[in-house]
Amino acid sequence: MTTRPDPTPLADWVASTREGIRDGRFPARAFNDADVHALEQERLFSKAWCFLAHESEIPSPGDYVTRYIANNNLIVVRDENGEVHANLNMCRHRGNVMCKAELGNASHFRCSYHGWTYKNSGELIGVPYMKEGYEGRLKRKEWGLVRVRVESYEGLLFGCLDPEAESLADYLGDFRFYLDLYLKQGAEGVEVHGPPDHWVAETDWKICAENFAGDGYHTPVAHQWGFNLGYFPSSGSTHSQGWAVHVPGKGHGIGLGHSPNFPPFGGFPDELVEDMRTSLSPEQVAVFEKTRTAVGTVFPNLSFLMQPFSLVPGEPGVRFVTMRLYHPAGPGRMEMYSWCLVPRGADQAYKDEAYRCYTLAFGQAGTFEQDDFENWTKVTRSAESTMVRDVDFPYIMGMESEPDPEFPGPGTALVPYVNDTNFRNLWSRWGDYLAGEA
Amino acid sequence: MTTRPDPTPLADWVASTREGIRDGRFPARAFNDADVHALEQERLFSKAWCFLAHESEIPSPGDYVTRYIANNNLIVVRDENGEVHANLNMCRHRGNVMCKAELGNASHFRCSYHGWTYKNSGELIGVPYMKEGYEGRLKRKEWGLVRVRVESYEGLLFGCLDPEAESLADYLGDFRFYLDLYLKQGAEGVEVHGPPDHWVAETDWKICAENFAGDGYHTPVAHQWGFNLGYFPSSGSTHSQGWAVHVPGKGHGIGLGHSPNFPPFGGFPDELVEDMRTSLSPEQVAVFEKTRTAVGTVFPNLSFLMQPFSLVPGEPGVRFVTMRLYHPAGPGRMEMYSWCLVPRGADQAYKDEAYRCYTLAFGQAGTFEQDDFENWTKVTRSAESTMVRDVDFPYIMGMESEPDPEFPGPGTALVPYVNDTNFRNLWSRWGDYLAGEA
Amino acid sequence: MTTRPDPTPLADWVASTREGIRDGRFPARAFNDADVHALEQERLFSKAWCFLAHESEIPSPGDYVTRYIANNNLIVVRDENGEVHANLNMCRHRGNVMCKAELGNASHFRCSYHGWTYKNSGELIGVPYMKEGYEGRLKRKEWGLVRVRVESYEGLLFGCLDPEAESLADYLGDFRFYLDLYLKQGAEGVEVHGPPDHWVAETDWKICAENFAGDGYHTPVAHQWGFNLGYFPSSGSTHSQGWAVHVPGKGHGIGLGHSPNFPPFGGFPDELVEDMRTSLSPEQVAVFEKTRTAVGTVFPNLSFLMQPFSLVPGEPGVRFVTMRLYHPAGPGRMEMYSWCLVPRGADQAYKDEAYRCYTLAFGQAGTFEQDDFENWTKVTRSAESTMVRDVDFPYIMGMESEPDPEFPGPGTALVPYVNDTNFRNLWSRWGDYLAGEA
Amino acid sequence: MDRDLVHDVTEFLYREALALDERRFRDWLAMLTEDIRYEVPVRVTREGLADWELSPTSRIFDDDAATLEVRVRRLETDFAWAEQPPSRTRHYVTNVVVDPTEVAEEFLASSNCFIYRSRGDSPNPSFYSLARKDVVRRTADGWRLAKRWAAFDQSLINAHNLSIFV
Amino acid sequence: MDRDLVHDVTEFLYREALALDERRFRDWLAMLTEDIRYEVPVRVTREGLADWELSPTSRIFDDDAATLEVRVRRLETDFAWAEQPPSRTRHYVTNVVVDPTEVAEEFLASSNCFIYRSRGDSPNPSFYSLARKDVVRRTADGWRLAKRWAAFDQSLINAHNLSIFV
Amino acid sequence: MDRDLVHDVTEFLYREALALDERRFRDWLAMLTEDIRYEVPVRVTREGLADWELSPTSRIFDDDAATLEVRVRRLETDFAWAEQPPSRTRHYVTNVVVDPTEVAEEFLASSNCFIYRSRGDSPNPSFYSLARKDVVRRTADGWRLAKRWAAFDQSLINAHNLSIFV
Ligand code: FES
Ligand code: FES
Ligand code: FES
Ligand SMILES: [Fe+3]
Ligand SMILES: [Fe+3]
Ligand SMILES: [Fe+3]
Repeated sequence: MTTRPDPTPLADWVASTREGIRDGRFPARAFNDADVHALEQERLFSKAWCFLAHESEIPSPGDYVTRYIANNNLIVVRDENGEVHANLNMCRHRGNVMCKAELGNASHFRCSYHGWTYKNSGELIGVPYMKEGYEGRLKRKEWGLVRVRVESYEGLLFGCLDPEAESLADYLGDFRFYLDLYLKQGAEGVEVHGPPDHWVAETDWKICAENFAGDGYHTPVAHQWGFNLGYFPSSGSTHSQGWAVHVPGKGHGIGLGHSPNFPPFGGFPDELVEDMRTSLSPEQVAVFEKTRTAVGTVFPNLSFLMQPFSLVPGEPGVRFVTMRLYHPAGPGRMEMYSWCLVPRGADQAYKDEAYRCYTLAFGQAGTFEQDDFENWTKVTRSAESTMVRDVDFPYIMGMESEPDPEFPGPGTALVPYVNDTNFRNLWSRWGDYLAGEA
Repeated sequence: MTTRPDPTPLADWVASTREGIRDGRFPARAFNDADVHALEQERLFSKAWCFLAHESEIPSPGDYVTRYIANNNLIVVRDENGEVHANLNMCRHRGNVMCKAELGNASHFRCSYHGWTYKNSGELIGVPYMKEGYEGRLKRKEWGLVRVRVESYEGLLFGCLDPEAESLADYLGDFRFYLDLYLKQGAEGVEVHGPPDHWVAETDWKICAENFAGDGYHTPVAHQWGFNLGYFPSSGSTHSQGWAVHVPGKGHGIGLGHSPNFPPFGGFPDELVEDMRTSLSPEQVAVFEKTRTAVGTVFPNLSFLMQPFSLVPGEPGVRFVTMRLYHPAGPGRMEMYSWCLVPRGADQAYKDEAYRCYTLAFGQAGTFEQDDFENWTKVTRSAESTMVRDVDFPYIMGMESEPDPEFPGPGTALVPYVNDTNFRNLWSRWGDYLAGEA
Repeated sequence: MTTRPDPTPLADWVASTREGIRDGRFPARAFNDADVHALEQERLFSKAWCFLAHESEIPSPGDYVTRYIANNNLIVVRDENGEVHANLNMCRHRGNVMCKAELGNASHFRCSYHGWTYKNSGELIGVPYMKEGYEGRLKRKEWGLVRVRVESYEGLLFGCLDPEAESLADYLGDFRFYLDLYLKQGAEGVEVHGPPDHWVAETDWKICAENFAGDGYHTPVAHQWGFNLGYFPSSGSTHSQGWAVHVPGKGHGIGLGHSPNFPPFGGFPDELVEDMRTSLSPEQVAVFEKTRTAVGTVFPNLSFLMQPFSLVPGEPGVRFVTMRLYHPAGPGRMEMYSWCLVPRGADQAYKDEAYRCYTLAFGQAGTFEQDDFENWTKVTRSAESTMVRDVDFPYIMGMESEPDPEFPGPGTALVPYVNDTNFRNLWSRWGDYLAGEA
Repeated sequence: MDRDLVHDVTEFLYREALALDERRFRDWLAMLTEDIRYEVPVRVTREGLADWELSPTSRIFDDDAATLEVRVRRLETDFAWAEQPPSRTRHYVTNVVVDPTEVAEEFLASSNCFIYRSRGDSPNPSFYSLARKDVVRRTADGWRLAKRWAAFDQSLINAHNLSIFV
Repeated sequence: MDRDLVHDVTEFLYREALALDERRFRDWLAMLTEDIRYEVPVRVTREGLADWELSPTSRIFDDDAATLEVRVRRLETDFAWAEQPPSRTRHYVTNVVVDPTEVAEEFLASSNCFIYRSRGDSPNPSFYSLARKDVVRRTADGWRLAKRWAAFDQSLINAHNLSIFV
Repeated sequence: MDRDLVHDVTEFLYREALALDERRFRDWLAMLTEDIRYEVPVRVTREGLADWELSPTSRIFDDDAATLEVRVRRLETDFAWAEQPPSRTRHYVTNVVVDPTEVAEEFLASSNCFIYRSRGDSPNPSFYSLARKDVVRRTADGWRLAKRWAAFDQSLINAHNLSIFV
């Protein structure tokens, strides 16, 4: 199929790129190239577990959202029995789009072209003129909506186009330990505060994924205005303190930033802290109580950030959590989905303040988000220059560091927080997929 | 030439697609794919007879319209002797566009760059500085506008880029019998009511061509509002009555819809009916007098629709005829030309009412057209999803039906009207061209 | 590297094209084709000397402008020692754009992402967390901005991506003799009147380059309104007088138009004329004093035009000089840079009048420029038609003419001024590059 | 023209546009006279000297009160797929100039109308530009639109359909 | 509504837009009331019959005087990279319609706002269309903006960031 | 400012735009003073702190009555190819704000001007956004334009030519 890019021309490039990653180099070209994009669609996003939605977005039977894997629009729906399905949003008769909304509730979907009707689970149940037209020869059960695998962890729903792929549990592996920081804020866990911000940017998804895999290095400069206005207790000099943790061979990674004399679980409401000390494991408590900023990426393109923030600089503030999906929408182009997760158990006032902090700092108009996307868009622009075809970037931080033996969590933890190690792990996993060896 | 797509990568796909058509399957991918589009430009539109204009658009010497075959802009002009020519709208000196209007009258075309001048027939007659510059060595007759073959049937002007192609008469074959319903409304035939609606849509031309090749199946649902407001005598249940007729091996097809106790030639003005009973053959009368709705496609991308319609639901109304060309303008993109044809012999009041019915129902703001293009655009969107690469649609209606032995017309007629047979014929001809076997 | 177009499919086309040029033919397709564009990026613009800026745009230390070669954004800057550098405008750490302005002054560039800091010369001098992050292992001198070769002639700064390319002096060769007409207006030479007009057009750069290589043929028709309003002393008939001069094997060419009883150096201020008679060589004086219009192209895409012009038709007017760069920005698309050069030595009133003449005649709103771009955009549109793939344009003017033996300048001079010889020379050099034989 | 009258006509056109953009189609019908003429001619690219560029015979819309009622009733059904989900339109009405007509209570209102239209989750909206020459009538119940005449500034229109009002 | 009042509110909105487009952000803050509410809801594509398309809980902007002050102070630093170089914005404010509220000195001002935004040397500007339902208050010092409520006419917004005010 | 004066200046600017969009260039010239200055500066992308972004020396248009007459006479010939076929322009003039100048009968009129331009059968129109700072003069024969100053909100302009007036 010619829309499947012939991998050959890129094979050499992929091989030398994987070699470079081992040596602490990564090619600029990867961040904006039509062939690389096509290969990612083919080899990565059609095989990896891709995030779809949070269960709190579709709590009741019939609730659905429409989301994408690669350029495939999927109906992510909870059926009448409470089971979640992801089906291609395309009628099997002539390909019309079944569901034209991004969010809603429906027991059935009826096609607006010739009227084929499906249960929300995807089963075909209605075909006009079955007798006159099809003389009864059309077998309904062969013509249901095209299904996609769905699995979940702690409310996170993922889909996978590859029937052979490993389970989500194996795919996430030890990174679940760190996801719990975001997802187990108290016994009741978390919920989305509302529908996500959703916007497009001329940015390569990988730049965002890398940045959120623990790029503490950019904060003092990219967000210098925040230090300037007094938003951060840490100064540029103390900023590097903390752990960079990655799960070898999986691609996942997280940065856990510390601050001088930061109170345990600082910024969480007290009652939640009590909860967490019980709902989390002792190892998780040991790691998380010291953590001021936690910024991590689930390979390939789902990220989380938790940090304390205040509406007015200098005040203690509250913890907000943002979850974001970097959906590739072409070479050097993406769609950003950005959610705010709040603790189900917290009172409404805390949730609302956390949300306002999120909107001021992140989301499309967020004062930190703004500068990140400006820089990321500029990186993307540079990466398409013909002169950068043979230019590599340096990824050597932490190459000679030993893991922290004291570290109580799983995976490999390095100090300082300012480190390239998570990124090498991220791109080497990416290289496995592009080489067809994942 | 590299702008000619190398057919090889698609060869297997074309072969399996042709096989599938025989078995009642057609691939979703065909409706939105860059390679398929390129192959259609190369193998189909550069070889088939493509509609250009109706003679009534250029009645007098010097009258011209500019139209396209593939992405070639052509001047379709009537010369001083009344002969119609189609010439590439490009100066042979340095390639400037000669004629920048879509419609007009000119005896000569003078280039705005260096002043080469051509007769409206395309002959080069004026070259500045022939002596000083060319020292008389430029041979005018070698540098006329590039010509395209033109042939016509009953006022329909077609062009063909292939000098070897069969004649238009052979190309249309028995379908001329059915075209007469639209073109021979009375002894004087038909004329365009005015210039066509012209708009762009992110729609694949084939979806429209198939729909107008007799997709009675979509009407009760796609145009359900019309039934809802009382626009149709037939109910959903009786709607399937009528014939689906195709010309085997040619690709052309038409749907002839009937309605319970529908008066012979209902909706035509009486004087026209008299005319038609004489101007049409007995077989044509036998077929057409029962026909309420006639919707057909001349392979590949010219369609016609005739039906009675009223400005206010429930009234008897009049017959209007729309002729439409689906001009491919890129993968999954087209330009729509939509004309209203009126009987030359009818009085102005009838023509004007027929035209107002056309604008209310069809044309860019037409209430039926609106929903068709919404559905078609959505089908096109679905077809580019990576997941549909190996997804086929069912085309099995009528696969086991016997032709109606009673049917008085040429070609193969099946009942019911709701049928896929015309579509299989349409796409198998399309397959012949893509395989280079037309 | 797959972003490097495989030359093979075009190899035959390039070969036959070069042969055609020798025989006085050039293919329409060259003026708008994705593959040809890709090959030009690869074989031509990555090897030829490309114009960057005029020295008067960056007179002082730290002054910079950002310009492009191919799609590479370059910082063209004068360092603290007065030396001019051209560096890729990309941070070596992660590829951020360093300098976001088109014009300015800076001693250093600090990256807005992680804070790497470079001297304006491109040297890396500041790396945050060098100790904590890089453990001192990053070698600054290996990570400076990517450099591009820069050489200049009489204030014209050129850049070249090819380290092996010949010197600029050799590249320009004898064409320097003719550049002096534009650049040595008086002992002090010329300066830009201000920043250039800068706009995009759906036009192939080659059409402009050819036109300015001496297309006297288009003037009477393309700019007929000017004759109509009495802007030109020459009539259409006398217009062809003058020389067409090219530098064989280099691609450069110029048209030197004469007018009946035109005063020597007519239109120049008297004091400048005195200057020029001394600052120019006797041969240059002999050639230039008769020249009314001088329009030339430095291969591949830098052009100059000098002519007398008046704000109101019929008045003597003054000489203005425009310099323009046709920057390819995709197949059939370009960015136009248009400067007005004025004699440094002239008084401000003369400079200002010359500039106003420039704006009325050329520049984006110029009354002559307007029509040129209209025609050029239309040529570009025609060139992408599938039917023109095998269509050649005639380039036979002057093919059998002998060079003018009396001509005092270097290169090959033909009469009349209306001639295709310069164009054949231009495209044969272009063919050398596309064949990899430059 | 009297400044108050210009002000009132302008406000009327703004409120009419608001009714359309808020999809209050019944309110909108109520702003029209019973003898409303609603016309949008087809444009054809012609040379500068041509006698017409707007077709004297072809229309995109050629409506009266009865057919506009049909269009609105259609939109009120659940089956107007072209507007499922609804288009998000914004009618930017500018350059309102008012002139008298031969009829005492009727005035010619010229305006520019830029329409922004976005659908579903597409990040690429459509833009339409129209010149409008309307006739507004002063009635006992206030201002009414007696004629809408609007011409697209395009001959090849970039809209897959026109399921909206201009 | 009183014509002079409509005129004055309209002029106020124009001068407010001018302050933004000329980047006089301090002047702009001075045009707001101390209890300003500045809200831009998140839009989600829903079916025609859905109870909401503008999210009741999600906001792109959810600001008050204190947070707007933070945004402006940020822009006043040399480190607001998102606006280096500054966006060139042009707020096309049209269709201003004024209606009374329950509060005597406060009025509801509905308007359309089309924003043109160009950055750096890109020839491709961004266009945003918003419906605005503002509340303006007449004070002793003149008109002030008491509430800005603006909704994008898009659910998937074509802006890499929103470092501007709407 | 006096509301009637603002109204009259606004109407004048609308009628001026209408003359341009209806290609009544002679009418348009008659709306200009004899000492008209018609200027469009070249914009260059600069950093936020730069002293200028609009070039002090470079102009796209730098016209007076005599050169504008030349431009119009050119358009009146049959050889102005750039406008064959004519551009379809629509000048959306919004946000008109009027302020006094030192000269009694002259007023500064600031406005936003969004220009829609479509040519031939292309479905892709061009859009230009300009800030205008005009000077209008009250004369015995009515309002006249004494100065047009307009700046494109782009440094790299997406127009193959500017054969239109802004
Ligand atoms: S496309 Fe859905 S029923 Fe035909
Ligand atoms: S391009 Fe037509 S005469 Fe030269
Ligand atoms: S990208 Fe420039 S410092 Fe990191
Ligand atoms: Fe950041
Ligand atoms: Fe239909
Ligand atoms: Fe020219």
